This record gives sequence, C-alpha cells and structure tokens, in this order.
Amino acid sequence: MGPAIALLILCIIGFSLNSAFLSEGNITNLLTRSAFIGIIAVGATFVITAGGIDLSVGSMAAVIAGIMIIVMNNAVETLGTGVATVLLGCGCSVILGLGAGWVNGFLTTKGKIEAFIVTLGTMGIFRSLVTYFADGGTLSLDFDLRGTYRPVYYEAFFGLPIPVWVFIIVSIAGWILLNRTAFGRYCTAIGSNEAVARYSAIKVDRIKTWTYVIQGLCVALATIIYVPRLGSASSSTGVLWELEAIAAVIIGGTVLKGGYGRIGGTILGALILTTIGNILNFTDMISNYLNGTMQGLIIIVAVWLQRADWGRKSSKE
Amino acid sequence: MGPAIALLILCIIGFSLNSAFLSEGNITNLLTRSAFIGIIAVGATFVITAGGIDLSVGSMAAVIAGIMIIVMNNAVETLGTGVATVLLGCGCSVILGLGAGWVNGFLTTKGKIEAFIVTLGTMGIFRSLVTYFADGGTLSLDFDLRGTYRPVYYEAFFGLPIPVWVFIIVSIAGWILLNRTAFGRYCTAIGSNEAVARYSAIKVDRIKTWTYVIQGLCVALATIIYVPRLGSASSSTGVLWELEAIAAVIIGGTVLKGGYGRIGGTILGALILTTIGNILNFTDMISNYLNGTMQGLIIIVAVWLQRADWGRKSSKE
Amino acid sequence: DDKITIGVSYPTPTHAWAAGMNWHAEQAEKRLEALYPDVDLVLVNSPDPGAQASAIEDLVSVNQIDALVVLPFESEPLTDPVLNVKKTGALITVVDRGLSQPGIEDIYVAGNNPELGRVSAQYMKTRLKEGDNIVVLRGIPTLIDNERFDAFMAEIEGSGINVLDHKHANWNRDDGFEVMQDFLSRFPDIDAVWAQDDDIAIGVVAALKQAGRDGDGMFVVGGAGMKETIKSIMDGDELIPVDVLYPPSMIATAMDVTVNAFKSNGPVAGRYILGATLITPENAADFYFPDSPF
Amino acid sequence: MLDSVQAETPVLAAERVSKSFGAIPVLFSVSFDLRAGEVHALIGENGAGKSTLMKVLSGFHPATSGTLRVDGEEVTLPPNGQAEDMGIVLIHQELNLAEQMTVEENIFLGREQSRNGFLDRAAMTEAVRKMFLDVGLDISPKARISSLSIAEKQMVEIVKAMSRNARVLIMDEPTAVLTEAETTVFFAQVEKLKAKGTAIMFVSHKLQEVQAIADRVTILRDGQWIATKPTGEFTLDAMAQMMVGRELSDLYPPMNEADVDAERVLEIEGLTTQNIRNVSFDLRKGEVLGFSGLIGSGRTEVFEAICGLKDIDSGVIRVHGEEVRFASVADARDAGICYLTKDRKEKGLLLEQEMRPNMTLLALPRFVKGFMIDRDAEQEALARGIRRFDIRARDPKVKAGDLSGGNQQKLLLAKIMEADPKIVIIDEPTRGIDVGTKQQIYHFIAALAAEGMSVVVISSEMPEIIGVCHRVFVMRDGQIMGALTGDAINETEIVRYAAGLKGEKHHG
Ligand SMILES: Nc1ncnc2c1ncn2[C@@H]1O[C@H](COP(=O)(O)OP(=O)(O)OP(=O)(O)O)[C@@H](O)[C@H]1O
Ligand SMILES: Nc1ncnc2c1ncn2[C@@H]1O[C@H](COP(=O)(O)OP(=O)(O)OP(=O)(O)O)[C@@H](O)[C@H]1O
Ligand SMILES: [Mg+2]
Ligand SMILES: [Mg+2]
Repeated sequence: MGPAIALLILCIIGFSLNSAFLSEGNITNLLTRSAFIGIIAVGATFVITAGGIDLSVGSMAAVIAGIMIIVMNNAVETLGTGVATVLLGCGCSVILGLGAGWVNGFLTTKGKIEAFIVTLGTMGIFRSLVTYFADGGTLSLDFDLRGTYRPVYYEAFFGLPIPVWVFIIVSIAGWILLNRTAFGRYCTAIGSNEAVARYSAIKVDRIKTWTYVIQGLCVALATIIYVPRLGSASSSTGVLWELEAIAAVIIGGTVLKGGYGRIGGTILGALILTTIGNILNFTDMISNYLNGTMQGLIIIVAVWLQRADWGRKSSKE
Repeated sequence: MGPAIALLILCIIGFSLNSAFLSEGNITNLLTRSAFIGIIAVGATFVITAGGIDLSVGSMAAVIAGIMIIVMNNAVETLGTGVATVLLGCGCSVILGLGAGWVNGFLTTKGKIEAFIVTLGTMGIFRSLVTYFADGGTLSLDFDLRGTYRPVYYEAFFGLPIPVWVFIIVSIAGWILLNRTAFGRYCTAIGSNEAVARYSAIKVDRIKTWTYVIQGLCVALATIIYVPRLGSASSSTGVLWELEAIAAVIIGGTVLKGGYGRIGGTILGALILTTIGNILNFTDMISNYLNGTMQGLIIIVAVWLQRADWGRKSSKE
Repeated sequence: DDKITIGVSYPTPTHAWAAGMNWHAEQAEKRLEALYPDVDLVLVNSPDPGAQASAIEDLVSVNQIDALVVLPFESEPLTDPVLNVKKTGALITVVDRGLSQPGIEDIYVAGNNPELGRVSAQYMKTRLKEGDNIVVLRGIPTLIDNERFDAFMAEIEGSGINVLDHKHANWNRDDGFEVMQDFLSRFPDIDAVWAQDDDIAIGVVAALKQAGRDGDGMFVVGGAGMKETIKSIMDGDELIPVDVLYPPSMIATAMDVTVNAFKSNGPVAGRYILGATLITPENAADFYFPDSPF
Repeated sequence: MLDSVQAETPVLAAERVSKSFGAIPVLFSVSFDLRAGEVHALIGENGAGKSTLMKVLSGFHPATSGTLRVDGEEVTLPPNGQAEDMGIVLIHQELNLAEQMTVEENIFLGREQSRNGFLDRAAMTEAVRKMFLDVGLDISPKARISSLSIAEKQMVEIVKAMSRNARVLIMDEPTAVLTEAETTVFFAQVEKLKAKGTAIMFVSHKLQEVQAIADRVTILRDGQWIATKPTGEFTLDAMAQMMVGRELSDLYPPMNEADVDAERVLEIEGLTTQNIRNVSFDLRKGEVLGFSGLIGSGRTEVFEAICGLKDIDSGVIRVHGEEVRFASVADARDAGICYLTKDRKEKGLLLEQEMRPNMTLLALPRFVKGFMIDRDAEQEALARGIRRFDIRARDPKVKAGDLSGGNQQKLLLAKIMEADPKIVIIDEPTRGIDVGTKQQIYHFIAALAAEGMSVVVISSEMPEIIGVCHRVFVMRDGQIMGALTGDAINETEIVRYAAGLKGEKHHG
C-alpha cells in the first residue's frame, strides 16, 4: 500500500504542475523509461531477498550493451542487417548476462567473499572493460541495423510500447517466481536465516548463485531493450543504475538485510523514481542544481509515507 | 592478519614495478592520501558495526568543504586572513559534520526509514547543495587565506604530514572507542542482534544516532585536512568516497551486516585502496582503460586472501 | 498560442567548464527573454545520456518546443532522440558535439577539440627541445578526450619530445593532484606537463609546488579558459604561461543564433566552428569574464 | 518459616492482570505474587501464557489491564529490561545473547564496568571467571557465544542473570536445555540466592524439579489462573492433572519388543570428524535408539555429520547396506533421513515467518505441483501438523517467533515429519514441552517405530531415554563409551558411562 500512495501523490503533484503530465505521450514515456530500472530491480529483489547485494548491474548493462553492439556490427557482413543479426545480439546479451551473474554468484558463495566486495569489484571490471572496448569513446550500432532493431524500443504493441510489455512480463514472472514457487520460498528463507535454510535441506549456495544469475538475466533483458533506444554504449552507460535499482527495491518495501521481498513494491519503486525525474523535468520552478535535493527529499518522504507499512518488519530485526 | 598480508603483497608488487615506490616521498604521499578515506572509513566502521550504512559521506564532505570555504571567505573582511578565520572554518566544519550526521541518524532511528534510503537521499541532497552553492562550478578559498591554511595539509610535524597525524589520532581514538568503551560494545551488540541489545536496556536509537554523528565528525575532520590541499570544493569533490570508505571497512574484515567491527582492519583497507591506485600510476604496462579492471581484481583477491580469517564468522550468520 | 518555446538541453554541470556553460546559458536566457517577450527558453540539464534522452522527450511531449538547442552528452546515444524531435518539425541546433548522423541539425555551433590538442602541442614545441620530457594528464575517457589527445600526440610526433606517460585525471583537480604526485615520484626529470584542462592544471600545480619542482622553467598547459587561469596569465605567471580556449560561451552563441532564426527575416542555418585560440598574456584580457563561475 | 514468609508483603505482585496481543487475548485476569526468599514455580501447558505473564511482570510487555505492585506499591514497569534497575531480572525462554560477542561481553552487556570512561576489561573478565568457578563451569570468558553449545549458552544466561544481584529473579524454563548434572549445579545456586532473600519465579515442564525446588506453585491453564498452593499440597500427578485439565495415564507407552533380526537400515563405522572419534553403531528397522551423554559429548555432531551438515574426516555410512556420503541435507532427506535440530531458534525455524512456510520448508519439493507451490496442499499439511502435534496458536497467522516455546518445538516436529522420513533423528524431542504433550510425543515415537520407521532419540533427559528406547548408546568426549539394552538401560549405568567411570570401546 505505502508505495502506491506515494506514487499517487507524486502523480497528483505532477498533474497540478502541468496537466500534460497525464497526457498519453507522457505516461507512455514514463512507463517505457521505468522499464529499464524496473526490470533490473526485479532481479535485484531476488538478490536482496536472499540477503545479498549486487552493485555491478549498471556496469554490467554497459558492458553487455557494448559487446552486443560489437557482435552485431561484426555479424552484419555475414548475416546482413536483418532480424537474424538482432537475434544474435539478443542471444549474446542473454548469455553474457547469465555468465556475469554466475561469476558474481560463484565468487560470493564458493569464494566466500562478501557480496558487496565481489560486486564492487566486478562493477569496476565491467565498467573499465566497456571503456576499453569503446577505446574511451562510444560503441555505435551499425546504422542500417539500427533501423531493424529500432522498433523494439519505439514500436507499440496493443497500445503499449514493447519495453513496457517486457517489463510487465518480467514483473509477472518475477512475482510468480518469488511468491509461488519453491525457489522464491528458498530465497526468503536464506535471507531470513541461512542456518535454518541449510538445516531445511536448502542448497544455500546454489540458490544464492541462482539469484545472481537471475539478476544477470534481468540486466540482459533490460539491455536488449536499451540498446535500440540510443543505439550505442559507452563508459557512461548505466552509471548509478545499481543505486537506482536498489533504491527501487527498498522503496518498494523489500528489506535490505534480506528475508522479505516484494516484487509489486519494487515495480512501484521503479515507477516512483522515474516519476520524480519526470516531474522535475516538468517545472523550472526549482534551480536545476537543486534537482538532486528534490529527488533526495522525495525519496525519503516517499519511504517515510509507507513506513507504517513495513517499518514494523524491518525494526524487528 | 589477512588485510596486512594483502597490503604487504601490494607493496612488494609496487616495489618490483618501480623502486621509487618505496621512496620517502611516495610513502608520504600514500599515507597522506589514505588519510581522507581512512578517517571517513573509521567513522563508517561504527555505522556498519551497528548494522547501518552511510552512503552520504562523499557528498557530505563536498558540501561541508563548500560551506567552510564560503564562511571563511566571508569572514576575511571581519576577521582577516589569520588563524582566527581558519579556526572559524574548522569549527563550522565540525558543527556541520555533527549536524549532518545527526540528521542521518535521526531519520534512520526516529523516522524508521532504512539507512540505505535515508543516506541515498541525503547523498543527493548534499551533492546538489554544493553544486548550487558553487553555481555548478568551483568554490575557491580566498587566496591569502590559503597561505595561512596551507600548512595544515603540506607541513610535516616530526617527519609526518599533519593529515597523517590526524589519521593516526582518529584511528587510535576510534580503536579505543570501539574496543575499550561501553559505547563500542553497544554498537557491536546492536549490529549483532538489535532485540538482544534492546532487552539489555541499551538505548538502541540513541547509540545508532551516535554512530552517524561520529561518522559526520570524521567526515568533518577529513574535510578540514582536505580543503587546504587545493583550496577548493566543487560538485566533483568526494564523488564515490562513500563506496571507497565502505570498501575499506569491509576489506578490513568488518562484516557488512553488522555485529563485528575492526578499526585496525579498516585502516589497512584504506591503505590497500590507496596503494592500488598508486601502483597503477606507477606503471604503463596496463592500458589506462583497464585500471578499473585491475582495481576490481585486486580488491576481490585481497579480500579472498583474508577470507580464511573471517569467512567463518560471516558465514555463521 | 504563438509563443516560441525553445528547449535547451545540456549535461548537468559537474565540473567548472560545464558550470561556465550553464552560467552563459542562464545569462543568455535572461537576456533573450527580456528582449523578446514571446520567446520562452526552457533550460534542462541531465546527468547522463539516458537522462538527457528522457529530458528531450519531455521537452517535446510537455513543453511542445519549436526548437531544440542541444549539447549532447555523447553523440551516438542522442542521435535518435534528437532525430525524433526533428520529426516534430522543430528547429535543431547542435552544440559542441556533432550527432553521429549528418543532416539532422539545422545549425551547428562547436568548439574544436582536435585543434585544442594541436595548439597545445604546437606551443610545447616552441618551448621545448629534442630530448625534453613531458607527461600528459588526460580527461575522462570519452571521444572528446581521445580527439584532443590523438591530435596532440600527432603534432608532437617527430619533434623528439618524449611523452613519458599519460594517465586519466578525469578533468578533476584531486585526480590531477594525485596523478601528478605519482608522476613526480616516478620520473625525476619532467620539463613540462600537458594537463589538457584548467581544473587538472590546478591540481598539477599544487603537486609541483609540494614537491618543490615548480622552478627551472617547468611549465603546465591546461585548456578551456577558466577565469582564474586567464587572470594569472594576465598577471604573467610563469608556471602556467598560456591557455588554450575552449569557450563555454558557445551555448549562448547557439541560443542567440537559434532565436535569430525565428526573429530575423532571412534564413539562419549553417556551421559555426569556434577556434581553439591560444591565450597569452597579450590577448588574455579579451577572454576574461570575472562574473562567470568559470 | 512458611508463616513468617506469608506475613510479608510480596516483593512483586500482579493483580487481575490481562494481556492481549492485538485482538488475541492471552492472559485473563491472572493474579500472582512473589515473596522475598521464596521460589515460586509457574506451571501450565504450552501456550498457557507463562512466558507472557513473566514478561508482564518484568516490564517487557505492558499489561492490557490490571495492576502491578512492587513492595506493595502500584507501579508501571519501564520497558525493555530497564526494570533491572529496580532489581527485577528476567531470563527469557528464547536465548537472548548476541551471538558474535564474547561471553564476558554478553554477561556485562548494558552494565559494563568502566574506569575513567574506559572498560575495565580485566576486572570484568576476572569477575566472569569467578562466577563460572562458583558454579563449576568450564567456559572461557573470551569464547564467542556462537561457539558454545546451547546448554552452555543457557548457563551463560543464568550466570548473567545472577550477576545482576537481583531482588527478583524470573526465569523462563532455565533448565529445559540443561542436563541433570548442570541442573543440580543450578539448583545449588538457586538455594544460595534464596537464602540471601532473593525472590525467585521460575517455569519448568519438569515437574520433579518443581517439586524439588519450589516453595509454592501456581498453575495456569489457557491463560486462566487455576490454583496457587504450597508445593507440599500437590502430588506430581495432581500438578499434571490440573495443568492439563484431564487425567493423565502412563507417560511412556508400552514398549514392544525390538526385532533383533530386523534389517539394519543405518550402519556407521569409524565415523571421525573434528570433535568425534571413531564412532560406530547401527540402527535397525522399527527400532528406537537412544543417544545419551553429557553436554558437548558430540551426539549432535555425529548426526549432523551423517546428514551432511559437518565435514567428515573418515568413516563409512551405509543406508540399507549401501554406502553413502550425503553432500547436503537435501540428499539425506531424499534418502529418507531427517534430522531435527535441538536449536529451534537459530537452526530450526524462520522466526519472522508464519507457521505455513515453516511447516513445509523441509519437504517443499513435495508441495510443488507443476511449477508452483500447491497452497492448498500446504494448508492441509498445516492442518495435519496442528492436529497431530496439538500445536496451539490462538492466531493461525502468528509468526513462528511469537508462538510459545513449546509450540515452536511442536511445529518443528511437524515440519520434520512432513518429509516422511524412514529414519528420523530427533535431537532433544521434548525440550520445553509440557507433560501432556510429552506423553503424546512418546506415544507418537512408539507408533512410528511400530510402523517400521527407525527413530534416533538424542536426549539429555534420562527418564525419556529410558522410557522410549530399545537400545541406548552413551557418548563421552566424542566417543561412544558403551551400549545398553533391555534392563541395563537405567540411570546408574548411563551415568557411569557418561562420566567415564565405565567404558568399553564400543564398536557397532
Ligand atoms: N508477540 C506475540 N504476538 C502474538 N501472540 C503472541 C505473542 N507472544 C505470545 N503470543 C501468544 O500468546 C500465547 C501464550 O504464549 P506464551 O509464550 O506465554 O506461552 P507459554 O505458557 O510460555 O508456553 P510454553 O510452555 O510453550 O513456553 C501463545 O498462543 C502465543 O502464540
Ligand atoms: N573440543 C571442542 N572444541 C571446539 N568445539 C567443540 C568441542 N567439543 C564440542 N564442540 C562443539 O560444541 C558442539 C557441542 O557438541 P554436540 O552438540 O555435538 O554435543 P551434544 O552431546 O549433542 O551436546 P548437547 O547436550 O549440547 O546437545 C559441537 O557441535 C562442536 O561444534
Ligand atoms: Mg514459554
Ligand atoms: Mg546434542
């Protein structure tokens, strides 16, 4: 409930600032934009629920986007600029995402290194790899290919842009996985108490690794819809997405220390964050320099509003 | 032990790359540079030991530096360019640090908002405030005042630069506070099990707030020795210091979820991080673009090296 | 309504040059809106390319702009979003960084990055002789940095001047200070430093002074045209004898030209490339804006 | 003696105290009083409200209505253990220690001794050492709590409470996890405190203990006060009967003869781990096997090692004649072996979760239909477990951590049985369980064995071992000292082995 109220209040503020806020175009923009962070945040919900953290997602998105672009550009010669090349790129993205997630998971569980350190390390590694591949500049998708790929971001399907559909599907899948399957139960159990989980026949290391793999998959999906938007990747792609994703998760009511996760909240959290940015673009009442102040204040207030909802749970720990 | 070994190995690598690594000048630079992150990380050790987290420290340093400069510049007219003005600036810094820390603590404890969200919010707020005060640019200390203040960074005292002395004093004070006073035990108890702490009649909220206040004080001290270095502050001051500080704490063996803190390790962690950067500047074997990769790898390996030390402890949770 | 709305989009100022640009943009906004009551300029800044793309979308959907003045964070990622604006029929003015696809912009106003590197190197060559050593502190790894650096190296090539090493100092004073400290520990003999940017140069100078290696004709060349640097050039500083201009006022120029396109009778279009002037004590006064934050 | 005590005003008294959690009432107008120099026992079934009453009496829970008096004066106790300053100390039923901290740190938590602002660690360590010496415990003040066994933790709690020099000491099932030897030590301490005039209130489900130590007894049933009388006026049976509200027949079920020719379902040879050496034994189909010994003798470790929870250095494990080595609890479970931990709080239950997810966690694969968890089946399982083990929760949505201690234990039993094991190892099966339910559990164990299942009972309660087991192994110092069968299973024999007075290196 809490996050929904916060979002509602934000929408009212947005509308009162400028009625165009509720125009179809703006709503569509808003939803589409939320899709990136939202999809990544769904993955982060699993990691955090199982008591982990992943700081590498922003950089991971950047490096996956970079490699995707390199692979697709190279494939143009042999496969042409058709759908085949785009599919190759997407496949590549998914494999990279799964692989990167697995590395994070493996180092955390088998390497027994704190997740914070592992993913801080891979964050640096991924970020510098994309800089290296781009030679400090920008990697750009072949121009003709962009035409083929472009609709994935810009086209609508039954009135909703494709990224929004992907977001919806990922959310539903995530919700089912977390709330209706044994895997989700295991994540929650591990996040609540790892020893109890181990004594209850849960393969703790395996499940934890899976949460990072899921996170990687979500990053890959987000990247697949991100690349056609701007057709390029550089070292500044995805900067701070990790903080946004984690913020979305926690605004949504998931507890940072693990053991309690809510996909629905995460989605609202992502929408709230995007809406804040959107509203600040809607008004020039506030000095541009103070955008960060507004953003910070709104985030704190939004969470405070819903505190009543889950404050009890988190304070119990 | 673990972090010490990692640091030793790094030093050996540094020396074998270039014998100038162990020159007095470089060692002094290294120690002085570590002082900023080190002092902040000492504060972070308290926050993390008590189960919290503070993401706002880098921005807090920037805004404190900015306001200090504004205050001192304005005081030049009335107080002149002497020590009085510098002392005023330092006093101002300390008050701001304590105040900012208290705000973080208050919102976390009385506001019952997750520390991650509170400090993510204040991080944005502080960062944008300094941008606002500097009008997006740089705030520069009055030129004559700089002459008065400069020695605080550049002068040595018994062979060691003043920032290093401050670092040493803060470390010793921090160590005593954490290991030899009731307050330190309360921090550990709260991080270990808040319910137990509460049932032991420990004023949990008050102690937690104090950890943020200590963190604020440490940031203020770090800022006091930072400002005379270049005599300026801008919106890029202190970017990512929060991650560096937290990384130093965790490399040092403190457990991110709280309940187990080590000041000695934190200091080594800060030295390790600074040394990594220093070593990378000492060689051109590695493409500049891959600095981040090396950094990430070294951090992961450094922690893996000492895993044997505390891995057991953290996995118990 | 018949108000002319012009959106101005540029990166959030996170360093002094960008702050200068922001200052010039705000000055121009005030000036132009006072001059033409029917013109509304909307300034937005964004912290990264994705956010800038979003901000541009919002300018279209919410403010329904008639023209867009854009200083792209990066060329590639902003090409498509700007193209979308173009499709709404708005006039497009691109500042500083060209888009990756030709023909989208109606007006192009830019500085000259390769020229900045080249002019810096030419100055180095006038001051140094064969066998002299320099170190280079670069900016944030980006296309701009590459253009400047590559042009600099191409110009130095064959002069016999040694470039001992180059590291990224991210257009940041602190990084400039630390990288230079390490260069000084590492290389006993350095004759000059190309810091590429005035912020980096400030850190470099602090490191030189700390190590006591600021004498013997050693000098530092920065770039951009920060007011303090220009002031000290005017005052005859030996350590930073010159600066290479990369004017943050280009955004104001672009805004002027864009408003003009609506206000003047003749068509306004084309390319305005601002040079990378070498600022010396002789001409420094012309580039000195004491009120700008930069 | 008794008369003079009665004349005094009670140190601590509750008058018509009621307590509800939200809409759920737990205590109904209960009165209770405690006098200086007496031991007043509180007994009742699991979930009767004993712990709740104790928390009300020590300020941890505010009463919903009613009056509290200290020395006859009406008071409102301060929350969160601050009543300690008034001399009222509570030992919680759930262990209440900071796991990562040391023994000394925990004992002095909240009341550290300082000199000039610095901790006087030498003095505190010394004080702790003295306290342990007094009670004859061999625990290092510098040991981390997480490295102690549960019984040791409980002793630390007791020492901690006694170090507070309380006027009123309230103890919630302090002896539940102690062996008889430790209980004896503990009671000696209680006598000392009593002689000093401390008022002591305590809960126990071991009625013999109550009879041995208490001056008065109060009985609660379903949150209602039933009776308060001097101990002498009760017989054991009367106590049990008043608690449960019905006649109790034999506590232990009749034991059917073990079939000596039955198949050996589990054979262990030369099992060696960090703390155990060369352990060998076997388990037959339909047999109830007891493991007895002192605390820390390694019984738990044997079975944790078998189930893949501890590293094995050497040894052979055979299940149904086939050699196995389980890499995880899941493998053991799939092979039909389940282990029920004695540490329900740290290893057994997810305290923040409701009963349903806890109930099915171990056997979750059984509840997956298609891809998803079958919630109806889960609900049925919960209903089944509640029925089978008589789990009493007034609110079915209650968090496991808010269940009464005994009901947590029952939930844990139900959870293990949901996996339908062929071999079940129950570590301390009746820890914190009331007599009525104990009886049910013993009958349940006997029924399992009769159905052909094999049961291992690890217990520190000798009557229990003697009452339900066909064969008993006694461990000491990580080794099996001997095996007892038939009439040889009696207290003296067990104690002699456990204390090392008698020992045959036993091999399977
Ligand atoms: N914090 C709480 N919230 C909700 N219900 C609670 C809470 N604490 C206790 N209860 C309920 O109150 C009832 C009494 O519990 P209590 O712990 O007092 O029983 P008890 O007599 O100590 O039993 P046991 O012998 O099993 O320890 C139980 O039904 C329990 O579920
Ligand atoms: N010598 C020792 N050194 C370190 N740890 C030990 C030692 N002996 C026992 N332990 C630890 O203490 C625990 C206590 O042993 P265990 O629980 O197996 O004994 P137990 O006979 O089951 O006693 P309890 O009555 O506590 O259940 C073991 O799991 C082991 O980790
Ligand atoms: Mg109880
Ligand atoms: Mg045991």
